[in-house]
Amino acid sequence: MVNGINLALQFLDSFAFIVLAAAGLAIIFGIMGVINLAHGEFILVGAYATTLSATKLGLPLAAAMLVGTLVTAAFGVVVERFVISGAVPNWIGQRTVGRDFVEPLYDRLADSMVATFGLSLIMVQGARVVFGNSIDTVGTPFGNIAYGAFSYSTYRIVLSGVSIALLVGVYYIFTRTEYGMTARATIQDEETARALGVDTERIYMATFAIGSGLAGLTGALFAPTLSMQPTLGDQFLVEAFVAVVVGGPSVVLGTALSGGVLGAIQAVFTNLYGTFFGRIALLAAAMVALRFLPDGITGFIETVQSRRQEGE
Amino acid sequence: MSESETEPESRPLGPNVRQTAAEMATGDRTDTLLQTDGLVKRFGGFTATDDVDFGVAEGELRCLIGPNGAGKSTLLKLVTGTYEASEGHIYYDGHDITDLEPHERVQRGISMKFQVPSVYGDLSVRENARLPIQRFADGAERRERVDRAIEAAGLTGYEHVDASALSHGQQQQLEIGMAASLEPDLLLLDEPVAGLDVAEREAIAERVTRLNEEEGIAFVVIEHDTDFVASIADEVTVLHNGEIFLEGPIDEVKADPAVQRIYLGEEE
Amino acid sequence: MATDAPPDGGQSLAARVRARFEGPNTIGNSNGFWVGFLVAVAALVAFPLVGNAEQFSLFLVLSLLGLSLSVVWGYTGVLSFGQVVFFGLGGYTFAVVSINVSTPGGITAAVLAGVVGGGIGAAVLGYFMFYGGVRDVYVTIITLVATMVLHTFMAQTAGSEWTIGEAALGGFNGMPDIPLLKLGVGAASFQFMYNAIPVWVPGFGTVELDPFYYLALVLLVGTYLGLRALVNSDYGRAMVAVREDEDRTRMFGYNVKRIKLVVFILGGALAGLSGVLYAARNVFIDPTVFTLLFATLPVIWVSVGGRKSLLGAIIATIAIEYIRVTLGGELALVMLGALLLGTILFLPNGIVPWVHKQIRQNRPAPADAEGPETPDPTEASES
Amino acid sequence: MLELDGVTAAYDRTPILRGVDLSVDEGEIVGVMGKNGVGKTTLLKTVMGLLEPTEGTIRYAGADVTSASADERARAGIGYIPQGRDVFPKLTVEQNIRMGEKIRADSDETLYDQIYGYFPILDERANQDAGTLSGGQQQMLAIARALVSNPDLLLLDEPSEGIQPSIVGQISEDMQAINEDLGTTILFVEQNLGVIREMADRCYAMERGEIVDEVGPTTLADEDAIAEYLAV
Amino acid sequence: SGGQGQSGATTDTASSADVVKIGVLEDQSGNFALVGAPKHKASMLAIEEINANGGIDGKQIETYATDPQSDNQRYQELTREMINENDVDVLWAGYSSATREAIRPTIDRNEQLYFYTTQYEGGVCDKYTFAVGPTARQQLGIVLPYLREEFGPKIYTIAADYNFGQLSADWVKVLADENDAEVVGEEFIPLSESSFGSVINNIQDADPDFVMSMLVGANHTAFYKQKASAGLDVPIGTSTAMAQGYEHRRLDPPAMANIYAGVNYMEEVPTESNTGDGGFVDRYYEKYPDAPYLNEEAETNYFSTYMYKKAVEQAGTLEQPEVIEALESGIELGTERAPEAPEGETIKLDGATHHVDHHMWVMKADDQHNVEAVKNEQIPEQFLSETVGCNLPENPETTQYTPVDYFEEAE
Ligand SMILES: Nc1ncnc2c1ncn2[C@@H]1O[C@H](COP(=O)(O)OP(=O)(O)OP(=O)(O)O)[C@@H](O)[C@H]1O
Ligand SMILES: Nc1ncnc2c1ncn2[C@@H]1O[C@H](COP(=O)(O)OP(=O)(O)OP(=O)(O)O)[C@@H](O)[C@H]1O
Ligand SMILES: NC(N)=O
Ligand SMILES: [Mg+2]
Ligand SMILES: [Mg+2]
Repeated sequence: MVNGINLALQFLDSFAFIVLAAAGLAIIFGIMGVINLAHGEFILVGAYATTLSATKLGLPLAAAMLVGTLVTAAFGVVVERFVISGAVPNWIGQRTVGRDFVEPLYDRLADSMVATFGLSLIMVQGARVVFGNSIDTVGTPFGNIAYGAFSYSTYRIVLSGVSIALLVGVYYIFTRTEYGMTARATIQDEETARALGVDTERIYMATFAIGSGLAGLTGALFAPTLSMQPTLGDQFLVEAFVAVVVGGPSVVLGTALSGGVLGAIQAVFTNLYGTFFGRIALLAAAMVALRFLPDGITGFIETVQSRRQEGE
Repeated sequence: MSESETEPESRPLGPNVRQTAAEMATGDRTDTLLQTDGLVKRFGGFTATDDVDFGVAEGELRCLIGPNGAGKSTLLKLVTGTYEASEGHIYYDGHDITDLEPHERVQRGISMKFQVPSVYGDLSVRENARLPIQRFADGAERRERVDRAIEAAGLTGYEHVDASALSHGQQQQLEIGMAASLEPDLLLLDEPVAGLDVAEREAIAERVTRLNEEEGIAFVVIEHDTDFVASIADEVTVLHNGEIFLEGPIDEVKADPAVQRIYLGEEE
Repeated sequence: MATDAPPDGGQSLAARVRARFEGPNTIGNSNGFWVGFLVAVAALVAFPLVGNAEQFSLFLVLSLLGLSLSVVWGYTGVLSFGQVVFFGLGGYTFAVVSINVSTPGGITAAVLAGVVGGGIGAAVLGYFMFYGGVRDVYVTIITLVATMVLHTFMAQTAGSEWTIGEAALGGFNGMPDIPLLKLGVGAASFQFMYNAIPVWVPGFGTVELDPFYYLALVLLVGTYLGLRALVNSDYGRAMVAVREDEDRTRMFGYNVKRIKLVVFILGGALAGLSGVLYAARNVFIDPTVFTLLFATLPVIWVSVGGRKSLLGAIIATIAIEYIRVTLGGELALVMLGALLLGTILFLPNGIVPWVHKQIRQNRPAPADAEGPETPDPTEASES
Repeated sequence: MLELDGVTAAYDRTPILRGVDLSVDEGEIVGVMGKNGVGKTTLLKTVMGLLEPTEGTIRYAGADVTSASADERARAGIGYIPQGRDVFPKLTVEQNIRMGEKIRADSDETLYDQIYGYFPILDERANQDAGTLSGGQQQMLAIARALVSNPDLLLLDEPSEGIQPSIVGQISEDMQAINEDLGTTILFVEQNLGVIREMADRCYAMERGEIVDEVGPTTLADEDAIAEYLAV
Repeated sequence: SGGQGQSGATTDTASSADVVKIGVLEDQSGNFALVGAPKHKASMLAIEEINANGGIDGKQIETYATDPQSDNQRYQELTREMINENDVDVLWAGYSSATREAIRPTIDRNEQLYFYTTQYEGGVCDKYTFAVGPTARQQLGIVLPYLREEFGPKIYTIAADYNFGQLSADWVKVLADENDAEVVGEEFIPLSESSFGSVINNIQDADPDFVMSMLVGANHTAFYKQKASAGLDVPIGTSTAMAQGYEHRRLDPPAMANIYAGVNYMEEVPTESNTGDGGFVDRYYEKYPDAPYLNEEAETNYFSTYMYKKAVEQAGTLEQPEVIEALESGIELGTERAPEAPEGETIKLDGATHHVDHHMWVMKADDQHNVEAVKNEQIPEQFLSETVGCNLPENPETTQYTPVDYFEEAE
């Protein structure tokens, strides 16, 4: 039986999950052209750092989440310096044999995929070796709200609010701030950006840190609702890529829209036919969307806008 | 964009309209090779070409000039099928080709060199040159044609060099050579000499003239270098604000005060 | 294939045949390469005398999957995450048909059905994508999602309603009752699985040789040579042109969509063949073949070996899978990860192209006379 | 203002510049001419810091900048207009221009009016993605973007390429005006004879990675002599 | 199979008769590491104890153990290696049923003695496989009747959407029928799902007296946290939670409050041989002080190693056909022979079906996650023995049977 409130909450739940899964990836893949197969493991870092600071250091949950986000951002900087931009190996190379060892992975989709796949193997097994097969979890805050025969976790409603706020924030940063414009310019044409006085190294580092930090925040936010195991990142990966790509060229807006569309489809099908059909419908919808909107949702919107203008 | 006030409201069928749509539709052949009929291309709210009737006769060499942003490249891309027309029709060799795929248009004899050179950088000059030819020639004939194409582009000795290592001018030459080696009936060149030095410009002018005169290939050439235009073409079409502004012999067009004002500059 | 007549009638047949397999699209066009190639094939033939051929046959089978991605991605520029879809379709089709008709003739037909199944799967998905104008990373994601759909779907086919004839799809637990691979018809058939043949080999005495290993080896070498011929043919050059620049290739009159579709179907059929052999070898197939990990592996093999190198795909598949199967200990996955990371960072074009470059750079000048640069062997096959 | 001493530069291992000596005084407009592929663009890239010299020194405004990065040089006042319209295709026209403005804190509004005065089309198309501009419009945008940073030394790589004749003439006038009004020093590469003659105070001729000649004002006045150099 | 070393893997013991070669393939990394690692450890504990006490029939055990990394392809290759290269006399391998099915063709083809020790859906009637973990019918068979008594007849089933979950759900229906209860709703959840908002709503909507949960894996663990934070407090019976993945230790209370697990064993099972001084738990943590938990499957690995020892000693040979025959004669372990059967009382291997008559428990977690036993009894394997009529000594087959073919309710 379909109940309106259930459906709405289910939609918010799916929407938040998709958007939060995709947020960090939208930056790292959508803006920097790096297919980060270790995206799930960045989320893992955030989730573990949050959980451990709450359970071991006794930090309040909000503070622990902040720690989780920052730790992941810092980790992202390290990955960026050592692997993605190759700055550290190249620094060593310049000083030892007088040449660069590696080429940056920016905009090299497949190569970045292999490198980050390797990284993800290292991170998952590394987490296992260091922390064991699981760590103790923190409880979910805020209790629940009840309506009629039903009740719902308040925290999951809060999550959807956070996901919307996050989208707005990221959208603002990348389209309205000077940093955002510079970052986009740097990715489009690094050489010219440098000739215009942009310290592109710093931009890359900052952008990767933001993307990683967002993945960390996702981990932090979901830590209270999931079980803490080294493979926990896996569950986010497919939704993340699908959402970002279905979104199309304007990554942030696109992620919001695909989160909305795919979330709605999943919610309706889950409510009507159960979880299995919800999931299949989500995947099928993604394929159809990509086929009929070859430039993603935002590409489609641009086309519609120009058609409308033509009509005027 | 503001409309030019000197623009005649209704244009009589100019010399460039080779054939009416009706003639085209009934397949009555004249010597007209290409004819566009009321071609419109809009990008969003912006109209890049506006109701253009542009024609080229068999074996003709016509240059297309006009201010930056006039719609020249857009017009040629509509002809090749790179862009879909918003309105209007394109007739080629007596057939409506408006809805054909780009490769089908090429197979019918239209070939184009784009404004930005884009040879296959990772392939050698010879592999580049072979690609268009292998579609229709085999064995000894193919070898011979490839050799000739390379020689005509002045690239003998560079056969095994990666195309990305060629100079700008050499890449332009290679591109023209590849487009010409399809033995098209109509060859479209978008700014073939931009960025080339004087010697290379002359070489290309000579090449275009020879292909036109000896092989009977019809050309549409976009170029801002009016000296170059004068050296190859008799007839030019001036495009302005997406519309045909003027057509005629190069000397007359150059002397036209309106063209001087919008395009050439007063002092020329 | 190049249909042109040989450039000069004086050339020997051998040279003409060889010319079909050579060209700028493959690494290794020198005499030295072919000698090395024959030595390598001979070594693989002799390998069961000294090594674990039963295990090695897995790597040979998976190499076909690697090759399928190499043509589709390395040579045509279509980065497919869905080769395992066709691999799995091949394996499942083989399983379903062979369980239903488990006579040698039926099993032989099942092999063909598996290959065709992979090809049809690719035809459907490829038509859906390429003729719909889907390009670049969108293709990658659609194929990835197709993999996930199949995984989610196949995992829940445990019930008896998911039975095709005699064959239960078996859900997550897979299909265990696949008959042993017998090819031929009736009495004129031969069993390739669990049918070690005693052979007397000088110096080794009587040894039991695994026919499946040799079947896989023959198919792999044949496929490799066939693909070499393909990529060095006119069609192969058109494929490479599509990879380098789709729009431009259209402007030379090539039907780019069709080229992509044809290659995609070929890749699907090859992946299907690989899947058939995989299912036949393990006498088992399950939805693990549709997992994200399994879908990622072909991309890893081909990247590490060298995207534009068929040989690279084979070598890297064998090497990485060998490491994956044999590396043990707590840090095995860490080491594998570090290896992949290091390889792609330091040898971004892949191992085989790197080795090729080293050999070319270090070879003394005179030896180059036989080398790939001078007289370009493609001349001989002009193509 | 700018001094190159024995500068050698290479892509990978192939040397393109072989011991270039060149100097530009403050307030000068200096041209570089030569056939395709002799290394003119490479020279400008090396001055800008996009390519590190393997030998030789580059001095700018009295300081050795040989190993300074491009962004440092940009902030020190070198502006660059690359050949082949390297605009940011997915940024709007306005954002492209603002990228130029970022370099220096002291850019002022009047500069904008002046620049839009030169290229009114850019004002009209402020919100269009730069990648969808016509070839010539992109070239104008690249010029405008360099100008807003009000550089002390402006490097121009074939500014007239693909520009309609009337604007070509206008560009040389504008450059001279900028040179006079703002004291901007200019080093430019050109194929267009008219532009060279009109703009340059003096000119270097390049061949195969080397400066082979320096042409003074008198020779510049002689059309045939210049044609000779360009067609060497 | 290949040319090397496989000749007579099942009979060739002459050269190695002075040692017993045991192969152990249990996951220590990958998806199943959490539940597989205790299995590996328990096997090692049993082997160490046996060796310390003079080995099997005087022969020391030589152990071959590799980490299959939860990867079925690795499992297949390692199984071949165990059989063909290492020539093991007996093999323990695999957590999931999918893994068991992936290697079973190789096991059967090589006539390899094989112990599968995970609790599973049941129905495997295989001459070479000893599925000694409890079956779904045994686990559900203790907990479902208990909950029916305590809370009422309306059941809502949630289960992982794969073989184990679907078959377990079928068993819920069969047992509901036998116990005068009714399944009012049923939902299957893909293994990749970790959001349970709608599942929770659906349960609330159906308003059952209790829920039967056969959720599996790390993603599904999130259900317990989410139902707690949503305020869903209906009693939940389960065959999968707590005993395998010790959720009551890992999750913050009260996620597991009011959950009843039907199990043959968990660390908290209050038998003398288990929690008593020097019992199983003590010995385990003495060897592995940092181990997080001693789970259900670990105990099965442990006692089945002793069962194997007993069978070899009874057969007087390592020859696998003879050892299988000895096992089929009905090996028994019991409390009187502690430490071998920590789950309690006598447990007996049923020779006809290669399954075990387990001592089953209902273990309840409270809102502090303290676990107490609320019910226990001996439950035999019933499906193969009573319904199907599997009799392996007489009819050596290699089939897996499913309840749908025998019970109308399961359809
Ligand atoms: N994709 C597009 N979206 C929006 N506007 C476009 C697009 N492509 C072209 N335009 C606009 O259409 C007009 C015509 O462009 P076109 O490239 O045809 O000019 P052109 O005559 O070739 O100019 P040039 O001489 O500078 O190359 C320009 O104003 C350009 O900004
Ligand atoms: N990125 C690069 N890698 C390798 N070689 C290059 C690269 N860029 C240019 N070259 C080579 O360096 C040489 C000089 O190139 P450059 O672009 O400086 O010439 P140019 O004088 O500016 O020519 P043009 O007038 O055609 O612009 C050419 O032979 C060119 O092939
Ligand atoms: N046996 C199981 N849980 O798959
Ligand atoms: Mg143009
Ligand atoms: Mg240049």
